[in-house]
Amino acid sequence: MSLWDALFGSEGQLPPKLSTTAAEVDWLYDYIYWWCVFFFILIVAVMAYFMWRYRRRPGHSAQPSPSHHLGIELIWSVIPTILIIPIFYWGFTGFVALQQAPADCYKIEVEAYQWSWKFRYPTGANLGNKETPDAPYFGLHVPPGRNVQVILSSDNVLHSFYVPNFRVKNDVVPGRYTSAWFNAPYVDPDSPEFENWPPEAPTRLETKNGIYKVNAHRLFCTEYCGTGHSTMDSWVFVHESEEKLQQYLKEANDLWGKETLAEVGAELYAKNCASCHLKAGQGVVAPIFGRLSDNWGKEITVIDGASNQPVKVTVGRDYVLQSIQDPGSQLALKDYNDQGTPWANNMQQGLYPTLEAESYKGTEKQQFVGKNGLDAIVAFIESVNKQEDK
Amino acid sequence: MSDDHGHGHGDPNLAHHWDTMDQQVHAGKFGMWLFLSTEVLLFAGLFCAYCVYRGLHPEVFAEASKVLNWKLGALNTVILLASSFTMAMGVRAAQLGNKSQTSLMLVLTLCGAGGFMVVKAIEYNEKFEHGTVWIGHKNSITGDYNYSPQDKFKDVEYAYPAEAAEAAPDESEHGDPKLAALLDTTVTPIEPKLGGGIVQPGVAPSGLASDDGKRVTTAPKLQNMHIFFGIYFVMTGTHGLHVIIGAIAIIWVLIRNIRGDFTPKYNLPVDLVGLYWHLVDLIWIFLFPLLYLINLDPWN
Amino acid sequence: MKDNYLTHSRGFLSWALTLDHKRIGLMYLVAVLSSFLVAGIMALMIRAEHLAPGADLVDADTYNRLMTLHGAIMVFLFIIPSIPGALGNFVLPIMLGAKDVAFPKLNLCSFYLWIVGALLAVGSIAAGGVDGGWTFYTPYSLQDGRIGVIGMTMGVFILGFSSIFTGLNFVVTIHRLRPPGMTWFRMPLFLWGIYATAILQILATPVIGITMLLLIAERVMGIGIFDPALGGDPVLFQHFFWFYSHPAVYIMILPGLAIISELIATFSHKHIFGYSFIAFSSVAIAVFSFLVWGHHMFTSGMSPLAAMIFSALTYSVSIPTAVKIFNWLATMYKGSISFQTPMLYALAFIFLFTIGGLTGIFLGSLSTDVHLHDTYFVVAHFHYVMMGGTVIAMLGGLHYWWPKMTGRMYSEFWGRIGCLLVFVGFNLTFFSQFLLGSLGMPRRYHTYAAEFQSIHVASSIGSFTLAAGLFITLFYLVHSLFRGAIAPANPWGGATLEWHCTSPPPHDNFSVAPTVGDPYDYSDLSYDPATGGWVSKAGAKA
Amino acid sequence: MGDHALPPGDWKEGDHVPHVVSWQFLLGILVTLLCLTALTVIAAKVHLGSTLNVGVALAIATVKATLVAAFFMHLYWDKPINTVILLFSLALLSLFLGFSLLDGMQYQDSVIKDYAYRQMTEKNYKGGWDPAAALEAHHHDAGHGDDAGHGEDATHGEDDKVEDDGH
Repeated sequence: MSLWDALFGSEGQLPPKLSTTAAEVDWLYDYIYWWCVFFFILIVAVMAYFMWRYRRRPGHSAQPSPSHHLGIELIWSVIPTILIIPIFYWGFTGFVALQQAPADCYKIEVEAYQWSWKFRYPTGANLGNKETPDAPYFGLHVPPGRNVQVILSSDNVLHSFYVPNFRVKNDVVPGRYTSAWFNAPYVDPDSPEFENWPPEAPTRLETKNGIYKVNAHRLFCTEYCGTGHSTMDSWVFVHESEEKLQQYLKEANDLWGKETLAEVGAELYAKNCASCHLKAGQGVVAPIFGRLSDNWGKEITVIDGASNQPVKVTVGRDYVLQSIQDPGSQLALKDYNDQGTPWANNMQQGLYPTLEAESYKGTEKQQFVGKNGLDAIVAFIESVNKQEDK
Repeated sequence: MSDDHGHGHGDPNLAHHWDTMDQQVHAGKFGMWLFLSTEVLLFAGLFCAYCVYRGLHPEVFAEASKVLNWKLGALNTVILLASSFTMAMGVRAAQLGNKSQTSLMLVLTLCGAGGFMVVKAIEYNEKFEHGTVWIGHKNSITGDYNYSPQDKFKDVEYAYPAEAAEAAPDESEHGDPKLAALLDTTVTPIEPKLGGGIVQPGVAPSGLASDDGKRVTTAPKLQNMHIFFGIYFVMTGTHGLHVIIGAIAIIWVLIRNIRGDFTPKYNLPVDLVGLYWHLVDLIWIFLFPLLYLINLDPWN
Repeated sequence: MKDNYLTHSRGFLSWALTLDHKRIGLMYLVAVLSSFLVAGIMALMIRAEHLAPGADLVDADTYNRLMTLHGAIMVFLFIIPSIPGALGNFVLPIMLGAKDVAFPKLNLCSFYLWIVGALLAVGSIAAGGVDGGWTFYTPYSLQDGRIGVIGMTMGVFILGFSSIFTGLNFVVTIHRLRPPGMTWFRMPLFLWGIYATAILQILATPVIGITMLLLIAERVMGIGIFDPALGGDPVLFQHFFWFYSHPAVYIMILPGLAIISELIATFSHKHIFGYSFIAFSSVAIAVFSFLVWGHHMFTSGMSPLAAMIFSALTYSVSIPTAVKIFNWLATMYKGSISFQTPMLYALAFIFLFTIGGLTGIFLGSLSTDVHLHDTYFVVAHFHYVMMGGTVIAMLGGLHYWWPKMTGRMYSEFWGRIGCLLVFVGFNLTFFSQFLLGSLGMPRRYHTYAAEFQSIHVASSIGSFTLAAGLFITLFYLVHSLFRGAIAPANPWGGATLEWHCTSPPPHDNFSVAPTVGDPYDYSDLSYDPATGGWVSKAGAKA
Repeated sequence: MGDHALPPGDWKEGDHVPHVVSWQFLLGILVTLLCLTALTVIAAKVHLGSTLNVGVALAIATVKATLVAAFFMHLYWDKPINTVILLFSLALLSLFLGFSLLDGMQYQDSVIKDYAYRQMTEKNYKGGWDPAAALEAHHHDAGHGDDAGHGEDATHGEDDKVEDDGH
């Protein structure tokens, strides 16, 4: 890129457009750019002409001219107004396209810390943002040509997820989930888009089991987050094929002989939970978890512990995590009606809160299992039915 | 442009850049109203925070406001309204040049300010004793919260169900009927609102009710209860600060009045301090129903 | 020399306790220019650090504090009080034909509040410094170990009241102290601009006050309103902050626009074009500025519904701004334009502010803003508006009223050299930052990726040129105090009332009540080579 | 509405002639205000549904505030510009409130409900136990130690308990 190129709009001023939504953004950028160039040249040229033509000199004095003209004033008020309307409209439609992820996205959870990123994949792989001797697997890996949604959450302060090549940015707000989506192609490293690619961007990742060809895009944090703000960057790796991505993640996800997070969860369940919580059946002393597996992804009605009102929740990671850690916050109505089990009897006598002594939060179990372990257990609960279906 | 108005500049209270006292008085009032508008917008932030969090957590506001004593709030409303009246009377007396009546009215207004703060202090004290205060910030050295969930919230137990069982037996000792009602394990009637496909409307779900149809549980599990108290303390605290500033201003005009500074022609400071004091009253008029009257017990 | 406001009384206390708006304006001028110097040196350190990608000059924490203090001092201590506090205080009552502002004691109080606020804000450096940017976004500003935030926010709270008192004074003065004949539509446009600014100062500033109080309460007590760890909402803080801080942008730029209207008309020696449109556009900008704060938050997790509303409203501000630029050009048409230093600054203003305004369209448009937000593009945009706009206008105004304030003429030659260096240096510094931003360089970065280095170096070189221009300006202005030629009453041929009184003005501004006419009627003035100033033809004949 | 008699003194042109209100009138306003205070308490005791209750309370408060502003604060007799200022500040208040509320309500479905709860109650939530690390100890399988990027061995001492619990 040269400075000369930079005069001609998005091609020279913006990084390569390597997502499906980038082209539309660039088009609007160019549209605005050329109107701005037009008005800037108009204003400066008129100003320069007047400066020369009406410069103060002997024999020249100010000539009478009207001090106001309603018609002209209205014209130069109305014309910019008209020009602005389509810019707003296209900006808005483009924004909606950037905000609303398509339904079939490959979802990756991105957690922001001070000052690192953590990328959690559907396979259970859990990668950091930088390569270190201890962590040879790192970065945000995505399949080519597929809609990818990143679910953003923050550990404690604001961050922002920004990939310039995709024209994607969203703040990561503590206490909330935000998201961004993109669909990036895999581009051959010999193609012209790679002309100005940063030299340190890897084009291939070598691991002990294989070589992966990738496009590496810079990922930045753009919301100030403290000392390490400027070092909180990473790479987005677009693999050449989805198979290679899965292979890479499988390598990265090597959980000491386990294939998936769900298997890790099964192990944890057997050690920590199975003595009380069964999948189904009578005679249990604590809630069964089979219903969760049965209804995974569906809406059920629960009593909200805060308001004592029935509310609808979707059975999923959030609900299960919350129920494990704060059993009283959302009570599944069906559990009350499990006639005959010791658990339900206790419930009906109003004794369930006393069971909190036995529950998860604040107990030793919490110390062992931790956040990542909980995720494994959740994955296990989710997977139970799928395994049986097979 | 000015010195030909001899009578204007004869008055030592008329500053040199004004032509007439009328001009000066109107400018003073105009400036005061501009200042009052900044006060309104200062409180706008607090009202905004109030509205947002009440919109987000209506149940928290409904429950937590029961801890406030509406009778004390109403008493304070009466005190402030009365002091506003005495302030208006004070301004009237100053306009009429009745120096002793002005002093009397200003002293009465000061008594109102003092009474208000005393009642406020009683209320605050009660809250601190029961720990119904804001959550407190994490101590950077020990990692504990200044008002830790375990200690300060044990009486009310809104946000922390784990401690509910331990906290529940304590509440009778504190003897606050409002708290007791909030924590009551036996008397809260079931709201026959449970709907959905699982429970028939109007029928208590079997697991939620004991035989006598009363709710059996420990405490209502309200997260974020502390936000109400955070907002309560910030709103009433900022307002209380304005009461104190107003009282200081009243003392200032009282001294000037005793010194004999004011005449029927020049009593602008009394008027301006009066305006400020009425604004303090005006804000309380909104704070009272918004904080105290959210969820009163109906007539028995 | 005749008795004037400078020589009227002597001694330290005659300045420290003065109620004369001219002296307060002069004290404000020294104060704000000192903070400009301090924050400017910080900016130079930042630019020096960016000569290379790594951490070379300062470490990350120091950089972050420099960046934060540069922003906070420039915004709260310099730009917001600069034109109203310094030039406005000096000029406004004279332009209006009044003897003083409505509440002189309040005016002095405003100045001392500025001092207290400044001490608190700068004192926060001693308390461990402040980082996180001038926006104090939660929950970062609430994290452990940032005691400096409390001092800084307290300082901002107090500075807010300083600003409110200035604005309140100006509004009352303009409403109540207009002499007979000075109707609303005979007021110079500078007064219209200051009036619109003052309304913003009064109505927007209290919200930053309560925001800062709530932030302190959150930081000290933990009330759970802004801190998500306590159930609060960090996006709500951003609403609070920008409800003030967007209007604050117009508190900063409106007085600049107002000065330019004066300069263009005076140096074109021609009646301003479209007086009422310029006047009403100032008021329109003030009103619209309250409706657009959300455009700082398009990517911050705000809802798309609110984003759409704020984007649409944002464009409403661009129209009155465009109207002003077109009206200035029309004023130059068929004029007789002299290119003294103030006019050079005014022309530079039109050039720079046009760029600043037009690049705002990229940021107001939602989908392009997603890419550009929080990059150097935003940094470049607001520097073009704040520095290329307000500071250039302030320099123009300072040169314009310098003879009136000090009674001395500065060196016209060095004035033009300084202006040229500032103009070239400024463009090099900040135009390259547009490119950095659009290429994806995030702001507030201590270190950066190597591919951005060449542009960063260009920007740094530009900043050193800019600094050279500003230092030259400082030196010849100070020099003129001692060696400058004695200034005539009306060196430029201005028709507003301040040029009717002597330079420097007498203590009471006007010994004889001024006759108020059209402030842009230059037909009566002619150049008098004997005094080097302009005199009234009618007066000369008499 | 108030007596309009001039206060004593010799009044000249340019003096500020105040508007004096009779004490009976002021007392009447006070009584009205007290009645309205009682009314607002009574209204709060009647449960009309929370929205209607808030509406009634705010309506009564607005009436009270109007009385105070108009008569105690003399707005009724003052120059209209002062009323304009007050109304303008109220308009801005509602603008601020309206937009913040509009936005704040919109994104609530994305809020992580137990985030604050976790932050406040679980000091060990972060950097806690890691399945990979614990499994490593559990299987005593040293051959897979290279994925320790997120490992923390602080809890290794607890691993024995895992086994004890299990058996």
